[in-house]
Amino acid sequence: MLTGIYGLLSACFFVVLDAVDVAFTEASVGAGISGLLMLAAITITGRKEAPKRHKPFLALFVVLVTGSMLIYGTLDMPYFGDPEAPVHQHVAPRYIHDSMEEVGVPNIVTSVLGSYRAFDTLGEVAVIFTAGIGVLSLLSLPRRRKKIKSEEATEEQMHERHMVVRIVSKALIPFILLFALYVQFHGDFGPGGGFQAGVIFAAAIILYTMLFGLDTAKKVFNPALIQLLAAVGLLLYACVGVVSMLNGANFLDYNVLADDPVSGQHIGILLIELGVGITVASVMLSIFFNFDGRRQAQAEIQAEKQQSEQEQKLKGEQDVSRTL
Amino acid sequence: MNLVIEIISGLSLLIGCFLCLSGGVGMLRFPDFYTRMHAVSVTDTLGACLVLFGLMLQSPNGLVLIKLILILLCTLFINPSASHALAKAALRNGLLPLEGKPDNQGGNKPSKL
Amino acid sequence: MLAHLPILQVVVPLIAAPLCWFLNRSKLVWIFALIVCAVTCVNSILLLIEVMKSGTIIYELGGWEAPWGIEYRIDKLNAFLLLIISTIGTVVLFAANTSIQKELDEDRHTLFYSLYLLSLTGMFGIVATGDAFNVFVFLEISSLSAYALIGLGRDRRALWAAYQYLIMGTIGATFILIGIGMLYQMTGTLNMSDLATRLVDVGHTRTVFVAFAFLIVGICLKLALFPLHLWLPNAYAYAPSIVTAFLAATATKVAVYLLIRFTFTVFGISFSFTSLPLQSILMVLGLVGVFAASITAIYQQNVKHILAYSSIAQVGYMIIGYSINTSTGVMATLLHLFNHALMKGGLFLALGAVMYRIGSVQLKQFQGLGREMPLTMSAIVIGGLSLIGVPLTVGFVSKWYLLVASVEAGMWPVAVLILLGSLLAIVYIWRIVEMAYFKPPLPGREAVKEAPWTFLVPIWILVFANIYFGIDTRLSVQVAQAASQSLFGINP
Amino acid sequence: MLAAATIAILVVMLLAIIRCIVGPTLYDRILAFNMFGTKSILLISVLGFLMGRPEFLDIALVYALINFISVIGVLRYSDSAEFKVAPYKPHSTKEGEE
Amino acid sequence: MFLGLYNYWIVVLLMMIGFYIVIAHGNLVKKLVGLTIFQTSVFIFYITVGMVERGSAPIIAEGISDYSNPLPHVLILTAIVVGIATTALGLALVIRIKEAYGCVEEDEIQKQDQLSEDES
Repeated sequence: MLTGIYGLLSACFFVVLDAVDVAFTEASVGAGISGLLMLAAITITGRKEAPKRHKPFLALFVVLVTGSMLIYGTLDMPYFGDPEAPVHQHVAPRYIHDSMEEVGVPNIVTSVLGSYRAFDTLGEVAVIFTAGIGVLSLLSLPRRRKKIKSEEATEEQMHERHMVVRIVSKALIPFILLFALYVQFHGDFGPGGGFQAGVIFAAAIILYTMLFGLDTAKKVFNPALIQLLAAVGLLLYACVGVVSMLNGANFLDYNVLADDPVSGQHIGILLIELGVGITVASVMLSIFFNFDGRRQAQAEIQAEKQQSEQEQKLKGEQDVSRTL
Repeated sequence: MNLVIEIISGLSLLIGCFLCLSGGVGMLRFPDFYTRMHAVSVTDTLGACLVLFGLMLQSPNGLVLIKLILILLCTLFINPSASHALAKAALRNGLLPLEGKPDNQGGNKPSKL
Repeated sequence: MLAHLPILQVVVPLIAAPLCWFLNRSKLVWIFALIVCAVTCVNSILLLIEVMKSGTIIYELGGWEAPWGIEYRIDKLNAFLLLIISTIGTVVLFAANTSIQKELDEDRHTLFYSLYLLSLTGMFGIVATGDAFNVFVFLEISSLSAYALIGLGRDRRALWAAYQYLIMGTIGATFILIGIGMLYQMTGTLNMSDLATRLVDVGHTRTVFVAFAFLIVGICLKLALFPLHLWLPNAYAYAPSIVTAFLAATATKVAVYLLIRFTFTVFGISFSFTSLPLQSILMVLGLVGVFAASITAIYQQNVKHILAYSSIAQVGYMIIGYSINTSTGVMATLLHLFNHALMKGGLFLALGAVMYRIGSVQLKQFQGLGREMPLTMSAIVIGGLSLIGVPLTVGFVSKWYLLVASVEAGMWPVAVLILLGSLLAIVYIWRIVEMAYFKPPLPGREAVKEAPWTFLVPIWILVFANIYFGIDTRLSVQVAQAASQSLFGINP
Repeated sequence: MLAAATIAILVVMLLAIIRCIVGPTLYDRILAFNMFGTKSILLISVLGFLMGRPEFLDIALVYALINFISVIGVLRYSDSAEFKVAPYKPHSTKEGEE
Repeated sequence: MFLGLYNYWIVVLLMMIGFYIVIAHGNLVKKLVGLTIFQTSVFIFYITVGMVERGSAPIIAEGISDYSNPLPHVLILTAIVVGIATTALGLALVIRIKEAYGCVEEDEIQKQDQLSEDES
């Protein structure tokens, strides 16, 4: 079951060969966040799956039809890596040749993402925000009562068990956060940008959560504040657009943000990347918190159930269990 | 001087790769989890260090060098502690080492390979 | 500010969605969201006027010209759609506060409004944009929020329905993504009008053909066209009533719009209808959909299910009109878009009112409601009549044009089948009416009061619109005609 | 030299994947996964040099961190009850009989 | 002639594996895993399209004139985000389903639904 998740890893690999920025994202998302989320979900839902499945023929048929359609479609495609393909002739050359003068950012991906197609990115932030709200609306728990003592004890135990890891991570976490900031602000020049930085940031805090327990983490990073930050990030992005609109240009036209178009573009891209980073980090965190919160709540219920069951069992079957 | 650096870098890459390979083979061939772990974690760390060291010698500028050093540090930190945590978790959850004579192996079927 | 109308349409609800966080009181958020919706509604009216007056509006986002940046291209078709969506969004939202008091937990209210606004944003974005990839992004906004909204339903089956919708919807979206990718690969551009001009050269290639097929299948998944409709009934039945009313009235319409946009504007009529036997396939599917869904609807016990299946049938009608492939046919489709939004919005809202009072929409529970909730029930009756296509209601207008179009195109059998399909609608509507008016109240149930005014007002707005546009057809017909003619390149 | 290194690393990665799929216990899989991660870091760095664009190193760094986090994640969740069910015990049964 | 297309075929293969998992598997989590694979393979397809022979990563540097096409990268960045958002939401739904139905198998859920339908 778990191997399914690791399949993502190999998928990353194809990407690495082509595109730096995408590889970056895929590395942090595919291998990191989505794997963690799946793990958290699997712990709740259980690892077992039904052994058999009765009628895969229809599915197989659909898949075969779709697949052969696709193969059929590939026959007329331009060859892999062909520089004469229409893709490289029509729109892209302008990005490659002129973006340096027009936007002034060496990383072309960033300049396309942040300026030429900034509205797509706004949509992307909105998608993430939607997912955050959606998860929240599905999973958020009402304020919980104080935790049971025994649960806390096991958490405590957990720390003791992971002594080495904990110390290492303690040293690593600030470094990861710092690295996230580097990715955030270095996105103009190298691979990176708001999204990747946000994910890395969130990953660092998730690491913290995993080692020190959800409640400790919630004390440090207040969930309400995180949710607010998600909104702030999206607003920041949209407001950059509105400001440029108020300055008399079109929505998300950064040229008017400063006296000189290129520095205006710089300011604009910086701000929106910041917005992206904030939203992504906080949404990822709040999703993870909610997943983990559910898990904990379930674990508590189960623990209570088990306790009562065990008490009953213990009376009768003590010696039997020992021989086992 | 340049030649010396080239040779050293090539050598360390070579040794590193050899170590990695042996680790990989070990992971595949060793009978149970703990021996596999031993094979992997020991060779992995050293192999990675050597490869990175070899790359460092070839690095064109300072920033690349620094990044390589950072990666090296990361591996040095992370690999052993991850292995440690893994071994501990395995032990705690009732995975016992394979003990005793090799001829015991057949009956247990620890792995297909 | 007038020049910024196209973008304001999308950005206003987008900005408002996170702002909902900051107002933490349910009622306050409701008022805020209502104001926002009203603003978008006014905005869309202005846009429509502007478009009718001066033709297509082009808005370049970020100041980058078209194939490099993203542009918004508002022509008559989009403006019409924007108007439908924003109006329905506003009217339905009016009843939201009352409805979700009963159907949602207190702490979910803010989230609900946020999601609602985001969903609205997504639909506006899909409709307004002139960029193929942008369509995908906004499609995902609207569908993600729709999944979450459906998942909010109290019934546990809502979760399962939402999950099914999520899987189907994502497969659909991914298919669309594949299609867009192939188009991009063959032309090197993502802008719709640019695609249209550049596709002429590569139209014969197999890749474009496959891309077209994938786009159509993906859109049809979203559209809930007959064999791909399985996600729809449960999703509509178990979602909170407001969500059902909103989605039923808008979501499939947006998909129909996409279908029209891609086939007519991007691929061009000649390609779309010659490379594939699209016309006959869609025609058959539409007809089968009408009959299968109507017959299934007759056997349902849950009124929401009945109406959901009827929605699938109505989608069938729209597809029939579309696949006739004449200006009149497409006009009938557009009219039906508008009319169906009015009918289904009103009907599902009325069901929401019933849900509010009784807490269930099982057909059995409707017994004797005609006397207890006269206003709500008469609204259901009028809506139902409109669904059947009785003269003096909007349903008649669109069915009429549909018939005219099929007769014009010489498809007599189709016309007959459409009439037969309408007869089936009579049966399932009659079941509701019979229960409500000709059966005594269910024994053991407490007396039910009429729905609160927050429900009645929007319901009756929609019902009056149903009648008004059934009698005075000038406005809707004029706009639909202009839009469809511009698609066919006829200058009026 | 670099190309040879790349090939060697790819081979090791293949071995790791085999172990990942075969590996009888969860821990074997995690181990293989961890190793896979380390190797991919190396591969990315070497590839960066091979292609003359050492910008790739950032990704390697991310990978190193993410790899660690996911291993810890798996371990953390493996402590939960679900994963404790029927642990693979190579010897316990036999010795118990003896 | 087919050598130039092998990449696409691998992508198609991956796509179909993912697609098959989505429609044929009964386990809800697995369906989501399949969905992720499906989407990822589409991403790979886009990136493949943007690849230029002898091209380099699209970060402007001195001495390099051939860059691979940045536009697909941008699109895919966006699409990845969309993908993770979908996955997260799907997982949240699965968790709720598990709590409500006590299982995550398609057949089982449908059986339970049928039962409750019959009761009402």
